[in-house]
Amino acid sequence: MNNYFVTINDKEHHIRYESGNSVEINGKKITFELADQNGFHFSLRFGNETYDIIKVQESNGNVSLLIDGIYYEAHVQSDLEKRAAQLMKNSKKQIHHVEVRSPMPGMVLKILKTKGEEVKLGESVVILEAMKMENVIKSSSSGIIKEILVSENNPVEKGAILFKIE
Amino acid sequence: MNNYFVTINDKEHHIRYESGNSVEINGKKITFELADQNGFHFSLRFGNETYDIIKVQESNGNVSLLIDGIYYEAHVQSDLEKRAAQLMKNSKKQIHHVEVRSPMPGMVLKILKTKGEEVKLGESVVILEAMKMENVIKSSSSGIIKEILVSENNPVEKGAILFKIE
Amino acid sequence: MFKKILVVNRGEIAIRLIRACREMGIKSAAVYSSADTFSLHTRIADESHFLGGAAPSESYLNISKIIELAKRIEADAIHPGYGFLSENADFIQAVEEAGITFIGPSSKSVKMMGSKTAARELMINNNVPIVPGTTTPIDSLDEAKKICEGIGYPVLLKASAGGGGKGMKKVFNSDELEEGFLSASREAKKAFGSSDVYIEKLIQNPKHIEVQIIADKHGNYRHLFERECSVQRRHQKVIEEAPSPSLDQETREKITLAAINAAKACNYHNAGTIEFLMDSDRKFYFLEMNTRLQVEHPVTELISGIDLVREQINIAFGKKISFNQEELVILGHSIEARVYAEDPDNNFLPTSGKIVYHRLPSGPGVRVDRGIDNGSFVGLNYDPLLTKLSVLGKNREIAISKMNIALSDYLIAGITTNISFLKWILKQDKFLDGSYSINFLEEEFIPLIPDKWKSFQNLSDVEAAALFSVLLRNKKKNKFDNKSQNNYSKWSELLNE
Amino acid sequence: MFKKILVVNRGEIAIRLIRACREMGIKSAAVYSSADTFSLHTRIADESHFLGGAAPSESYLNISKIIELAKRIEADAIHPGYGFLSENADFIQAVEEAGITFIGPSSKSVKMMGSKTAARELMINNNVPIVPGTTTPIDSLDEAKKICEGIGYPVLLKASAGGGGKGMKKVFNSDELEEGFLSASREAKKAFGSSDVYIEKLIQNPKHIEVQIIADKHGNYRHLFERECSVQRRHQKVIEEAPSPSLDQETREKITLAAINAAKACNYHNAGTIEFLMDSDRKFYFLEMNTRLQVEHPVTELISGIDLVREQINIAFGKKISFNQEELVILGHSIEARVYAEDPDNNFLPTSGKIVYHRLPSGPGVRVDRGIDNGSFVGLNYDPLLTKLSVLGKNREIAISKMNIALSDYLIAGITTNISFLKWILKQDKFLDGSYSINFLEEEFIPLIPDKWKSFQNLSDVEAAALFSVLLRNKKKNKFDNKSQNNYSKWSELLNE
Repeated sequence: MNNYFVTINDKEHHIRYESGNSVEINGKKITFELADQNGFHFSLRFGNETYDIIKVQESNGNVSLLIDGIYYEAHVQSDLEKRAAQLMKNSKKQIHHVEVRSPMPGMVLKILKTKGEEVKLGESVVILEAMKMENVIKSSSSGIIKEILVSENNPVEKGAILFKIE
Repeated sequence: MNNYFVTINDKEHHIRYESGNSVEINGKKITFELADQNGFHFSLRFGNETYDIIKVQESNGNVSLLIDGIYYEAHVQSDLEKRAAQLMKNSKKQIHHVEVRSPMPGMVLKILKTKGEEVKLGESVVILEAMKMENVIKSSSSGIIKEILVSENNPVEKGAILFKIE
Repeated sequence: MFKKILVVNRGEIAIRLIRACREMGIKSAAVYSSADTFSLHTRIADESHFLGGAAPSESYLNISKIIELAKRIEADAIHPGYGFLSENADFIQAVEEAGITFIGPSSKSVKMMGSKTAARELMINNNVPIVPGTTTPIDSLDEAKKICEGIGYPVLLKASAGGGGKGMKKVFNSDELEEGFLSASREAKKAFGSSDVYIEKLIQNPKHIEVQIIADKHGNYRHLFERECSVQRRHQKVIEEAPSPSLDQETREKITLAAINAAKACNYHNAGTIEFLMDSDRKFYFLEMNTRLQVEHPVTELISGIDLVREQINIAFGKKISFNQEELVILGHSIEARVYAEDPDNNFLPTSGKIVYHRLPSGPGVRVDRGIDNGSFVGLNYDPLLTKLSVLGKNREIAISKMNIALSDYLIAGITTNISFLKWILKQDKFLDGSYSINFLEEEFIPLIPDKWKSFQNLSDVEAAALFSVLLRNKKKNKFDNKSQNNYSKWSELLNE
Repeated sequence: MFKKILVVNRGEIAIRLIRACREMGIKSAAVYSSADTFSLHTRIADESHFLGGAAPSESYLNISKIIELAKRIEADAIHPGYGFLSENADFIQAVEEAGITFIGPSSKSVKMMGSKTAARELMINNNVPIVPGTTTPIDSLDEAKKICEGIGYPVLLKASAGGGGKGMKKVFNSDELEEGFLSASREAKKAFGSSDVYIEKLIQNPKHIEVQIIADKHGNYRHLFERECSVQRRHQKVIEEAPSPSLDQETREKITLAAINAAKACNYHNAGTIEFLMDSDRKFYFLEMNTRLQVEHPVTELISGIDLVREQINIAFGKKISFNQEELVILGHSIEARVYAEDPDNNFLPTSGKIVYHRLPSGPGVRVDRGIDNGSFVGLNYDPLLTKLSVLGKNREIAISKMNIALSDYLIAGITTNISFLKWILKQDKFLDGSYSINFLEEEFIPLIPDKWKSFQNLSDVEAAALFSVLLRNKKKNKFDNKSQNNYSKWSELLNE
């Protein structure tokens, strides 16, 4: 498959791979030079501009890069995946679920919200004790708390789901 | 095979590999901790001393290391190889041959010695033009010039034998 | 001079201290826990010694093991660095009793300054201005309520034995008092073993100004000007500079004099820092004294040309300070940025991983103090500080410019760091004009979640998409070596279709 | 100020210049040959442009391509760095004629100083002392013989258009003259296109002292003290320091005055260096003027606190020098060591390879100027200078100590460098007491071949053997990744038995 969709800052761009050192983006062909410095660090040139790129993370099609030290993230899908995702979305009647996860292992000290309560983006939801500090975990989305999966004074693993927000 | 001989500064040391983090050197057992930082750079601890070691080169059993930035070289042989070398040496009646090689590609500008002439350690033997400079190649040994393998105004490759000294 | 100094610390500060020993021809001995077997500080020291498990109590905080080790290896002096045991009066006393020189103040001076409330009383008696509040620990919520009504809201609750922001809470009205008081006590208890809390009037939007002083055992006191450390997140300093962009010469003279008075009050010797809060009228109030070398000492070294660690060692040995006050001039403007293993996108929680690629910045006016190397593993056991970048420029504008370049040049792969966050700070108007207060980060940065980086990106979306797609293209052609990193499953899936 | 500066160079100096542009908010444009496609300087510049093939004549020396490029990308200034076209009067004239500002002196000044013989005449007329010898090129061997008899042996034969030791020969008596004359002419012809050679009296065991000057277009001249660069191998500087350990204040005043007179004599503007030989009586003689930024400029920047590149750019734009002579004080002692890709065990011949591991030194007082990075390929096309390490200490002893530590911390794998050699130099008595002359390396180092390193090793043979054997042991257990290096056949054989 040579067709991909790269979504950056909520805008989707259509990529088609060409042969050799070129790709087509939104119908426009561009050529490049690329050097793989060591598997994580790439140097890339478009025209007269040269970029140092460090790969930060990638999982589930979400890719983040430091481009000349500045943070970018994108969602990458093949056209097959895109169609699949579209179908999933339709079948789930477009309800948007967000899971708030524990960013590190620790002890749940206090839960500040209850099931069914409304929560705003950036609002505090859990106080987690870790590293001898009380860390406030904030909601990464606005919505209604659908489920609480932890309880006070119990330990949590890194990555464990704390809340589900709908 | 678990027996090796490491020759450093003309002194030979007998190494026997033990299991785990220990080796026996000249009959004395030592334990160590080792970290392979990235395949070329090692950290090694004996007792309270920790060394940063960079592998510089190895060929034909000659190994050179930078140990805390200081240059060391050693010759390493298994006991099998040692016995083979001994046999070779005896069969050749202990004549010691040295080859003076070109350290880089260039043009032979001048040959300063003739066949059969005596040459001393460090004496100039060839003037090689490379990098727009005249580079004096010095003899790495004392002896009699047995053979000259290059001629003036002809190019040489890196590593090509210039002279043989007996 | 000392024959051998035992450096009881890890990370960048241990390396800073070991280098100073090497420079002075003194043998250096490092210590390490099981989490630091081959950390950089163990490799550059002349010798290194195992202390115990990764938990600080088993290693870097284990007084009896450290004293035993110092005796066994015949160290004649101990340098504690910062953090860990550096301000622990019991430790210092144990060192003194073992007949070993402590490179730092006497245990007596540390005790005088160790309790925030005792220190406040001492300052009152020595005419150093302090923030209105209590000088003794608060026993109960009722007592706290009465005091707060007396000095008026907003107030700040602080752990008596505290530091580093632990056990510190702001309370803006009586409704918030109970939760704040309980939370501060809990944190204080956990972090310092004592739940004692005291109360101070909260100075709104203050600047954190601190003065570096140094004193020898012959009664000589010097100051090395001020530092401004108002760029703080949860009371942890992030970016520091010297001199402060907000001080005039008159205030500088007053505040450095107050700092020297504070040091004299506790009969101090060693390098030390007097921290002040300064309000918008340039009125300043004593906050606390740090009786040790400070994380941010490089900015002072850069603008003064003085090597503080060398002075510390010489002073501990009994020598006099090597310079007079009049000799010191401010050589330029210096900024330090702390590169932490933490994720600005994830509540700044600590990150861990193996550093698979490490490109240090370099060039004129750039100083790097680092505790990591290619191949280093960064765990969650200790402070997440990886590297301090410091720059010296002729003026503040040049220094900021140099720091921007240094941060762009610094590339780390294998672990998430706060470098982007540091670069974001350096672009903010309040930072650029020097008007920022200690509330700057909370007010400016936190509300940006989760879109905080977008304003900072200088590529158009199409350009960025093109870069992403070329990397994808490359990956398609040349399979990655996935050994050293994880989470590549999806990426691989994409490409294997 | 300029909008865009085209940096016509590569390696560490291109990076130094690009950083200066970034600091000053000026756009920087880099150039590259096919051997430098992704070299570090192309990555940190705002834009980078391909010039041509690896041969300098096709790229970094190709005047017409460079002028065409500068016009096309609308660069309003060109910085040449050192080497390549930096002292090429034809190039400077072409830049001037294209209406672009050359960041350097006028082509007229360069012409006046470009011919060594013409420069000597100019100095005679301006009361700057010169070494006895000819001021015009020698036509024939016969003429050379006559002149040598006149001034007396030993003499030095030098290429008129030369530099960097090329075309330079010492002749100690009349028997050696013919071979020396022919060799010098040959080298001069090859390196500079002209076989012109002149003759000078050879000052025995002299010191190389040079003075950094700077001049603007408004007739202001300043000196930034001297540098001593006597640690030379085949007339290539290896280690430089500032100030010179051998100068007294009286000589410093005389030699800096002579330097300023030399600069005035050619109506100079820009940074420049006047090189002198100094004999054991501290009598000094003009050697030549370098009408460009010098490789070793960092030591002067460190002891003076002045940014020479910033001054160059400002001066080229028409600004005045930013400081007065009286403001300058010597802030400490600085040393620079040049890390070359060359093999001290193999006649110092250039080495090449891919840098698979690169650990830079860091810490207080350490400045790094480098052209390489992890993953860089170092070829044989250009100057083998990889990195300049510079240190600043309060005094010379501290500076030497800092340099020793920096050299120990600097680890490079994948290419042979001269780091061990630099460390060897720093341990020699003649270096430590500052008495070394320009013959130091030839007299002290060369006779040590091939056992020169042994005296320098600080492990016993048994300890070293133990280290080698542990690494062997490790290898036996875990197969190496041999992809990035070669020559492992024998090692593998050993282990596969």
